[in-house]
Amino acid sequence: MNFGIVVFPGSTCDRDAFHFIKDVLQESVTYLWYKDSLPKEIDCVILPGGFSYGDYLRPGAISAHVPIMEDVIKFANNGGYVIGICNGFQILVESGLLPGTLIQNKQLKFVSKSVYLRVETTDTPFTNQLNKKESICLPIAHGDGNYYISQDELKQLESNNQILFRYVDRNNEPTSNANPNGSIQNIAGISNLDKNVLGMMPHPERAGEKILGLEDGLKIFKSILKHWNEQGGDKFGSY
Amino acid sequence: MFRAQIKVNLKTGVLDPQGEAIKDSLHSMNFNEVNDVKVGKLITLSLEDNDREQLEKRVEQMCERLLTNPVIENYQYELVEVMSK
Amino acid sequence: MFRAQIKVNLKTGVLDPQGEAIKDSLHSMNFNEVNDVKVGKLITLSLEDNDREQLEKRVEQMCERLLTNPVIENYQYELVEVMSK
Amino acid sequence: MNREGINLALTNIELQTIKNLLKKEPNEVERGMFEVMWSEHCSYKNSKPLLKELPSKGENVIQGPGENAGVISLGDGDAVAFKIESHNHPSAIEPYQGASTGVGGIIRDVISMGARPTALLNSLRFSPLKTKRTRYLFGGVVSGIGGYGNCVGVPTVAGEVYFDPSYNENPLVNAMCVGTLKEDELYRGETGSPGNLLLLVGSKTGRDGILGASFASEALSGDNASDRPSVQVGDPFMGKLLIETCQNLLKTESSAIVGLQDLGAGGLVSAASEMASKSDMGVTMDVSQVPLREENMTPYEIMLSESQERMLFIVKESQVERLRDKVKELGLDASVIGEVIEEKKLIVNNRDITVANVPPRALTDNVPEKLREIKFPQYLTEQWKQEPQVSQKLQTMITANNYSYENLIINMLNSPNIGSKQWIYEQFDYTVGANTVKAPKSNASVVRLKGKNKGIAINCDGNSRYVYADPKRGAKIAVCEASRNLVTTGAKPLGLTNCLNFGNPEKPQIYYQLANTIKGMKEACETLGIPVTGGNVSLYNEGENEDIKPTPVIGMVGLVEDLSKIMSADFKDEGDMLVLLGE
Ligand SMILES: Nc1ncnc2c1ncn2[C@@H]1O[C@H](COP(=O)(O)OP(=O)(O)O)[C@@H](O)[C@H]1O
Repeated sequence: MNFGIVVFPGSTCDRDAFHFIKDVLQESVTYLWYKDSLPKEIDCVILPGGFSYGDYLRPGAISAHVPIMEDVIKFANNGGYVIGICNGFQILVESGLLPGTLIQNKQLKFVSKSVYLRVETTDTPFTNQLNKKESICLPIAHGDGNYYISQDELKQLESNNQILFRYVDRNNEPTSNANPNGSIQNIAGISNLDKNVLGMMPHPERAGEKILGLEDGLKIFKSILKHWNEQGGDKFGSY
Repeated sequence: MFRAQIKVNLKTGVLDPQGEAIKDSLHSMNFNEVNDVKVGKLITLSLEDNDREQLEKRVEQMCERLLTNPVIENYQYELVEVMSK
Repeated sequence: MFRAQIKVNLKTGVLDPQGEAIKDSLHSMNFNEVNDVKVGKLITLSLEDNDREQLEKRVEQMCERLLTNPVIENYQYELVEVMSK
Repeated sequence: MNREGINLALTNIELQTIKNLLKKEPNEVERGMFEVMWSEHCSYKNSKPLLKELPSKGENVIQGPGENAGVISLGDGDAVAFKIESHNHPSAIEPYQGASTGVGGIIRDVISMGARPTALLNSLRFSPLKTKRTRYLFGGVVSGIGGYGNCVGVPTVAGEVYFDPSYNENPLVNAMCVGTLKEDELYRGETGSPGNLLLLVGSKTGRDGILGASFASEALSGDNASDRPSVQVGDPFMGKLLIETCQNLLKTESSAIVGLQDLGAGGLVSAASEMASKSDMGVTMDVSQVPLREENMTPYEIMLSESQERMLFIVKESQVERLRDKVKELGLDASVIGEVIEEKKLIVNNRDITVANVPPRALTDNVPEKLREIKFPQYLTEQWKQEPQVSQKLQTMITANNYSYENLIINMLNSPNIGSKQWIYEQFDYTVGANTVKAPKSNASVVRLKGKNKGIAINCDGNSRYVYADPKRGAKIAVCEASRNLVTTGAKPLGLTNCLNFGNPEKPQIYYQLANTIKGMKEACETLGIPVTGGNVSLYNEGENEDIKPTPVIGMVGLVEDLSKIMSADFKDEGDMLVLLGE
């Protein structure tokens, strides 16, 4: 599978994602420069974490308007896989590919730690290798991860099973203590209606190797590989 | 030459943790007359153009496409003519 | 009841990387008439008091002691009387 | 190098020395250049004679003191560059920006060696958090450190903090950066041969820090308002672009790049004169070619500006255009501002008018060094007399308060000096980079080298109460503690950097602390076989009433040869035995 990682000015997790895809997942991967267009052979676009444009104005706002994003939006609307991690999630909501928005953490502070997530939907390209209600552990590191959406849209997210991950405590409950940033209903990751676009604040790409202490991130990417293969692999793609 | 001053505020109902925190701090400093605090943005643009009507449209486009997030923010702006140097 | 609207801006000479980044982005979106962008804060306080003179002093104290960072920011404010609900 | 401890006032002796060196009266620009370069922070005039004593050689040392950062070999062609530096005074004025620019500055020191920054550490000293002011300063510093490090994507993996009333007016903020490189990709601040060009890369130059120079080393006064213009604002976004640009150029254009140097304290003056005198060359510069952020800046201001996020590259003339285009494509300004010349002069022009002309060595090497008067501190005489009674005193205290072991332990854990530091490190992204094997909550942090089974262990330590009680022994304890912390994770200590935070060296008792701390450090390093590859001195940390406790901070780097053999401090299994080793 061909992964493409968009490098925005100020991306910081582009190299982590690259290492993860190439050395851990052992799939093919290329960097995509934000000023260029999206090459045809890419099967999955990753919008990496970081502080693109220094988070100036609003996190993700300026990046949502760079040249490559026009292609990424078309690619997503045609059914291509797009994953936004942390700042990538912020770019996805700013570009309109995902609903809602991400505002400053309720505590007004950057938060960096490992959190537990409950898998809420397994019927997606990103979670099919996980069990429903399974608890996984991933690192977070962000200052603006507080997911906000209007009540009406929240209902739609729920009824369409677009909520993929919630922050939970050790008992697997989405309590307010387990909520690291004030996100509405402890939401940590969502997908679009068609389930081909994923946005999440936690970092699966930092959690794929035993030596780093956490490995659950791998399951998310294995899900994508499985889904892609089931769709016909190489014959799928080419949007 | 014009200057646009754009006031960006959070929509009512949207959580404003910063405003809340500031209110609490002010109370703890005995500024008890403060009932409510809202924190917004003030964006000032210097514009190289002299057609007010045209500029109004442009500033609105800028606000809608980049400068504000319609999910949580609303805005108001003022255009003031200024002397060019 | 009064409302104070406080405009907080960076002092001249203080680096404003945010303004630069927004300007570049507006240019790349073909808003080429934009010469300069400054981003400041807009703080709105609802005040439970009716003595304007007294409030002016209080608002200045709030600005200096908490709301602004006098090292790099300056501020202006307006007090407007509003009907209590 | 960041601005710190600059005392602008040249003494009469220094002025006379300058006249003799120049064989004329210096003009305003030249005088400003000397003021900055001969300040304590740039010249180390108070500490140089003492620092010479520290052991700096060793089989693994690739670069010792004298460059922007020390470099040590990790074997197999891998190397590590590291350095610690203070940003105390700026952080006391504007905590967020002060701390944040401190982090930015130390990162640039490491990238100027050709390394990619891989980890950050910090060492903080504050007054107990009892007043609003201290809490504001502390909170601001912590978020400023995170604000820069998180944004540039370098993990902050470790640090330490102590609270003591002596830091009330002078909190300490030391930042350390560690970077990795290949041994054969090391760069230095060199000019190469005449004809090479000076390419200034990064942010535009503003008036940052110029007027501020004078406050930094004078005792901080209560009225900080007057210090306003001196504050430098960091732009971590630009800092990140600078890291990537440097890495990109050094990896792909190595044949075109001769040397590089970061711009910190002393701005262009410092960068140009240091490169020229190290290489035994001269430099001509034209300030009108420097991209400016503000209007009507004078040559004096341009030369002395301490605007952040700038680097000076020395490049071969034939390739300069390609390099310049590449830098611009990567999102930064780049401008040719001067040329290397044979004649050993630093010539500053403003278009066709020469505004300064001085020998670079005069700026960098000829400052009159000061061996100050040393006096055994009064407080030590008294303290040492009491020493035998200390354990007795403790016992009396325990009995008097009816302390059980349980509440003694709870009391100790309650002390902010011992309690959890979670509030701090949770604001720092310590996992970005996907190399962090151990951090935080460990004796030393470990970051791996990707694709290898080895890693770097790092930490910083320095208990100033011990140093205050006995400067020489206290310094030894600090070195030993740092090395123990490395060893207990399974690493072999390879080298150290240090930051010497002290009070006013003109007071003989403070100079005693400084001199003996260095002696202790020297002895410990020699005994343990750990070389000192660099460091930083911050003096004049005094308030109106008192000097800070003498605070050497040791930053140490070690090699973990086999990552699978790392040790951690947590209990593993029920029934495991506890064994106490040592005295
Ligand atoms: N200022 C700081 N920045 C980052 N990490 C810190 C800081 N202070 C403490 N820590 C981390 O918190 C943990 C506990 O620190 P400390 O209480 O000093 O432990 P110890 O005394 O065991 O070294 C360590 O992992 C340390 O690196």
